Amino acid sequence: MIEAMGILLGLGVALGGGLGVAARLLKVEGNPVAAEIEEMMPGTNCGQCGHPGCSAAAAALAAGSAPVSLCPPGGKALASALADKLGIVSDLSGMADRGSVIAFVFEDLCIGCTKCLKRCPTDAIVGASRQIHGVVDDACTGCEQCAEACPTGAIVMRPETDTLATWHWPKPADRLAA
Amino acid sequence: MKLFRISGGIHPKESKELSADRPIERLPLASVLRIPLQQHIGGPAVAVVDKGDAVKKGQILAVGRGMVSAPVHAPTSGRIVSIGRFVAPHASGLPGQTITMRPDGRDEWGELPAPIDAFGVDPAVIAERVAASGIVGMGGATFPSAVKLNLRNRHKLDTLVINAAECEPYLTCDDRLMRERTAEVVDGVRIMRHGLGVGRAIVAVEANKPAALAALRLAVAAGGFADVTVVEVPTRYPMGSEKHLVQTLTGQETPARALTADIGIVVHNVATAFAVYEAVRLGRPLIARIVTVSGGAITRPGNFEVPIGTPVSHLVEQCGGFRGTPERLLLGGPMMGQPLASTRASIVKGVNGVLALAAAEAPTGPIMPCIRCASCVAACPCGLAPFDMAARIRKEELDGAVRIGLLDCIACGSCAWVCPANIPLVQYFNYAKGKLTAEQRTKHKQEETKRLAKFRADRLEQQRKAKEEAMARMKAEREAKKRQAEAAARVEVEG
Amino acid sequence: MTARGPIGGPHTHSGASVGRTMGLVAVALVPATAYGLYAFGWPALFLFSGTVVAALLWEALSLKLAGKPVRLFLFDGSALLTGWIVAMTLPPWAPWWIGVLGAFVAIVLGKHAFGGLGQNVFNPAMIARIFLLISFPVEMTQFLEPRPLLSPGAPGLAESLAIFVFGHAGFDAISSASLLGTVKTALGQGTALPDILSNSHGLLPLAIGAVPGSLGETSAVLLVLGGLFLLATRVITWHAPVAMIATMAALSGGFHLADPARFLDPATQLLSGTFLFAAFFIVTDYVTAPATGTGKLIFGAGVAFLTFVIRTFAAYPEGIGFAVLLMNATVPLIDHVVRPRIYGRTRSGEPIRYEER
Amino acid sequence: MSDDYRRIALDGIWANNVVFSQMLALCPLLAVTGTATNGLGMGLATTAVLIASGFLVALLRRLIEPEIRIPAFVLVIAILVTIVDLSINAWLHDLYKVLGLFIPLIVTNCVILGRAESFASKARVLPAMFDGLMMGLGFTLALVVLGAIREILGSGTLFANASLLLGEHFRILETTVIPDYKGVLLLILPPGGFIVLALLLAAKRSFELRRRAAVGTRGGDRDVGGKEITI
Amino acid sequence: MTSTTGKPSALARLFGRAGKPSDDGKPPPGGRSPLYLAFLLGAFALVGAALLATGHGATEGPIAERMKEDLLGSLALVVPAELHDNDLVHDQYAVEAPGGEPRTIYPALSGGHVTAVAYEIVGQGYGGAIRILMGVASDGGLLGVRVLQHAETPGLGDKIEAAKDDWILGFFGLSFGNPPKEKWAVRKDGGQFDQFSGATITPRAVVGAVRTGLEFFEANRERLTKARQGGER
Repeated sequence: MIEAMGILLGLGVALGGGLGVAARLLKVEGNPVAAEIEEMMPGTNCGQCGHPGCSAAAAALAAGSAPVSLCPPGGKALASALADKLGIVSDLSGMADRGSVIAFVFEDLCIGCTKCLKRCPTDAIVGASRQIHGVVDDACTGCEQCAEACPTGAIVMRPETDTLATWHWPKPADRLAA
Repeated sequence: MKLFRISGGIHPKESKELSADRPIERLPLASVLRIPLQQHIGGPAVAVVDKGDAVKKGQILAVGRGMVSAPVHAPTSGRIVSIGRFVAPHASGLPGQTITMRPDGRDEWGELPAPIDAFGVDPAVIAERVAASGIVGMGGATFPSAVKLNLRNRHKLDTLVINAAECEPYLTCDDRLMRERTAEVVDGVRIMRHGLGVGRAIVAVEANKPAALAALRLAVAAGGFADVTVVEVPTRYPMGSEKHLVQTLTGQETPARALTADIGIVVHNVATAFAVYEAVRLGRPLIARIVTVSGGAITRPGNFEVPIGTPVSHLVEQCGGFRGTPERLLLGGPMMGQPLASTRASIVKGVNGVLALAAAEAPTGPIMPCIRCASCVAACPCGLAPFDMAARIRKEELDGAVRIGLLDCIACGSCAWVCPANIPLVQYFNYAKGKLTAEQRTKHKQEETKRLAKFRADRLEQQRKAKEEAMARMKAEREAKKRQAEAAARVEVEG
Repeated sequence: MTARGPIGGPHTHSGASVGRTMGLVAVALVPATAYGLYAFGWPALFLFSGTVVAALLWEALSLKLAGKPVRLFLFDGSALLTGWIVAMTLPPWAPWWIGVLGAFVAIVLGKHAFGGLGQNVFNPAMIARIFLLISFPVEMTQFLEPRPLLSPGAPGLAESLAIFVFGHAGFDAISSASLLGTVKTALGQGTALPDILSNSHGLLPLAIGAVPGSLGETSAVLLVLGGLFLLATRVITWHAPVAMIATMAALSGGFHLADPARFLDPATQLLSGTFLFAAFFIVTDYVTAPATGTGKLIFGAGVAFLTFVIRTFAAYPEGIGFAVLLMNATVPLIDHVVRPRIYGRTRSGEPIRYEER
Repeated sequence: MSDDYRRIALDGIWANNVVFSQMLALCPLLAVTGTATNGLGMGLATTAVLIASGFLVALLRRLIEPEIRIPAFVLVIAILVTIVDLSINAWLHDLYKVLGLFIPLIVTNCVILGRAESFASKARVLPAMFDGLMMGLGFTLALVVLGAIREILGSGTLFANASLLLGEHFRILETTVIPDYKGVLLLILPPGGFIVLALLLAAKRSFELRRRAAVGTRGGDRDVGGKEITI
Repeated sequence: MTSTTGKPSALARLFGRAGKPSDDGKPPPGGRSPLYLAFLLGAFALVGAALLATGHGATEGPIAERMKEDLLGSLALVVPAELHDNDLVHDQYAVEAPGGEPRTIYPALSGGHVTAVAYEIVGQGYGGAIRILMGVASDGGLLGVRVLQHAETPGLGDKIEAAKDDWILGFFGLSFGNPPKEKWAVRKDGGQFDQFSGATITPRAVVGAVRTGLEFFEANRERLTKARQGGER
């Protein structure tokens, strides 16, 4: 009996000590997932998610304190990619798949105030004071900062449409629509 | 000549008899011609004429932009009506930049470049003329031909292969061209051989075109051309695939992700050879091509020499219109041709056929689940497992599909043709390839965005710093001034 | 031209269809089935039709539950074939509920639980066979000597109906084990093989099918005939059957030479039990076999190997069902490892290299 | 507070059911559910261990350092199970004859470690025990349902030998559902367990999908912290 | 243990506290010292072992009691209670069986005379060993045969269980001579015992085992039936 108790005690001591040492030696600094998530974010620090920048949002995601659907510019595609990354089974069906949008300036309404220029995180709006502004489509991320800043409502977000260069074959309808 | 076997492949119903005996006809000009600026792979051409300009036949309308591009010429004389977006001859039916002209009916040639003494000049001169004439691969690939001729600069080449297999069912335009303009074709082949800087040319024709074979052989023998060999290759789809044709002729497989030029061979289409003949010998740019109009829903099938820019509707009208409602309307052959969104779209340089298929000719069976019969594996000329790739794509596992060879697929359609379940395999592959490209584009854009965002942040930071420095400097100056003033005052006091 | 967007190519088709393929397999099954129905009389006919009808009903029910178009799938021939093959593997005088339950297991558990046509990992008919064999060892191992239709000693219509509905009272009295079963039992008692075989049927009855056995599996000659028909019409390829027959012949031949008193000769191994039926109609099932020729060779050889091992060394006299199911489980692996060589690439997937020119 | 308990109860019995949602503890599940009685016995024994381990782990949670928590939990559970095993053998011997082989299996039953790790180690004593009770009842429910289906289809009886487990009063539970039944042998064997479990899972999924469709999908951000524990 | 330079030494990194405890009393981010953890887990183990020891002590007696009851229960099925007035388990002894292994014999005594013996035999069935308990009256007649443990195919071979089929009860009263020794085989092998539907191997194994059990009794009749004093070992 004493023998058995001794063996258990010994095992406990040895394993406890071993685990303590292992915990010290194999400690992982920081959270590698957060860095990987940050890679996936748009990187414009637009702030629409409510976090101060993409890196803070990534940290919140990694900690599980933010929903994967937090990033409007990333849209549904980013949300499902994040869900995959974090191993979360998430119902994104309610999330509108708005596709990608880009800003468009109504020339009639633009007064050339340059407010949008200053807000754009990617310098995608060109123009100067008292001149009608234009959007560089390729640089626009659809973050809507400019639309918010515009005092005359001259900026709207428009879905990016297919062109001959960007069109590709749609996926065949999942079999047997009948 | 010893031929080699290729694996896979199919024997679809040829249906060439509908138009094979119809000689090439010229049709009345359409009342309006719409000439897309992108008729080739590469950068679109840029218009050099304006709305309202009068142009002569053969006059340049738009110039190529970039290394891989091709110019566009006026198919006839007339007036430019507009330059703008118009429905493109493309499956999507989306609009593309198009020059619209109204022919004046006089069909007057403009000033043409002088003919070239084909065999007396440097090969570079021929390539230059081919480029200036706007010649692109006319088998459907539409790759600028001059770029391919210039491969001699970077690769060690030994053979020019002329692809006259015409393995697509229904199409007979190359067949008719070889039979009716044999001498010109052979001359074009020899010019290209010279332009490519190689010693021999092989013209490969499928066995189902005996008349064309005989005509070519006669012309070669009559001319005593030792540098041209006419070869009969077996009738088997997709014999016209460039890599498979080369393997049939030489036994050599082109390595994956490489060009046939890597094994010393360049392949050109036979219709391209004719265009090269016209450009070099007559100075005429590529402004018309032979098109087969066929299919069970066409009243009068035939082969026609069609000016580039002719609306499909005009062509169909001239053939007596549709017989019943066509089930499918296609540009090109039934295997790899593209569905046509609108008959208002025009004939362009790469269109070798207009098909209107009746319901009995098109696949209409219901799409069933895959039963893994592996017919597609046996039919695939590229050694792929199409059913597996499609299953992965269906589940959006695009990377998985790439791993098992999606990018090695030539979209020949053999797999879908044999599929007992009528699964649209090719569309799955096209979708996946397109989606991957789009993803690449998005990723590129995202990187670009990050760069821009960082650039802006740095700039703001710099501005802030500059401002601070300026403030500090101003402050220092102010203080210095103050000190000076004080010192001066002191001096004054002391003084 | 339609609102759904463009239709992708190719815009012509070979005309092959699932229904046509299934129809050809059914034609190939006809001779062996007809012989089985003749040899075992009315009860076999009742069992056969009962099983096939049950298979179709289960299929219709499953399709309805799964929300798939019933009409389209019900008549694609796959359920008919599955029911047909299940019936062929049953003891000919088994009662109705064996057939109905077998059809249920094959169609509902073996096929639709996996997602329906084309999705099942295991051969549905073999799942049904194994399920029944394990669940009802008595009913599933009672065979009888053929009693051809209208011959003296064959049961009449009314009596046959009674056998079909209630099972056969006093079945023990007339039942007889299959050859493999007899051999297994006798070997277990320590009797030498030649003594066992001396008072059993010869090879000729085995080939013709005049022996006790499952409804549709007894006539080797007719099964091979059906198989050759399938080969000729290119419904199946030669790989799996040839690999299976060759492996079994080689294995049993080797062992038989080493110890004729313990191991059956190759001819008996090939001709008895389900072997030839499986070689032409089971291992050639598209859904549950590998896609490439090499893969099919491995698959067929594996089935034969496992069959030999189970028949010879394990508890069950007939091992085909287990062998097929075990090899079915390896098919995804085989398909993953054995791929056709991609054009322009080496077997390992690297682009081909030519020496510097 | 009562809301919390309601949630724990719902989680344990239905929404986060050990078997039907978490897919844990399949080994004892398939081994013992040849009859409903065996399932009931195993379920009750597991419930007892779950409650006790919940109590102990919650009690000791401040003492147990994160580095050694897994061995500590295992130790607690192993000791509990061994004592239960010995006690049943000594004082409920007839039950031991039925379940004897399976009681030690409870040690390796991942549910117990799973609840210790994911719930009891973060909760106060009372909720932890309540969670143990509800998870245990959910597990018992699953075992009994599975056992009942396998028993009825496999041997035509229901709650055979219940008197051995629960005492003579419960002999009335023992029923012969289908007289003169041949029995579908495969269902009593482990493969039958897999088949019936799969069908039950399918039924639950289909029920939930239908209910969700009836309620209408709410879009959303409900995924926060919704990670399933998959030990 | 932290060295004075402010940078912890390697030893300190292993065994010391990695950092200062934070204000709220939670352990520092580096975790507890391995020595402390060793002590903690050791303490757990010790307490657990003590609990187990107590549990074992409390149940040891009752468990042994239950085991004996089980055995007695089985023995009662093959040796009727009216044939003996002794404790069969208590009076057990061993006799060498063919093959040299000891076989435990449970003698039934009535007034000091052996009225019957019970012992266990093993037959090789379809699914491995079949453990059988048999009781033999002193005149060589079978009092009862029961299967203790087997792994025969359920539904086929398990009809040898008394709970499933009456077959095993058919041995009652039989002996060598009734039927004659050469008839001790299943019908298929020319004997007089029924096999049941679909299975021959299992009944054959049981009949064969009982037969060897009777042979054992015959060979050792003298020793087995000699009167013994209770408690003789």
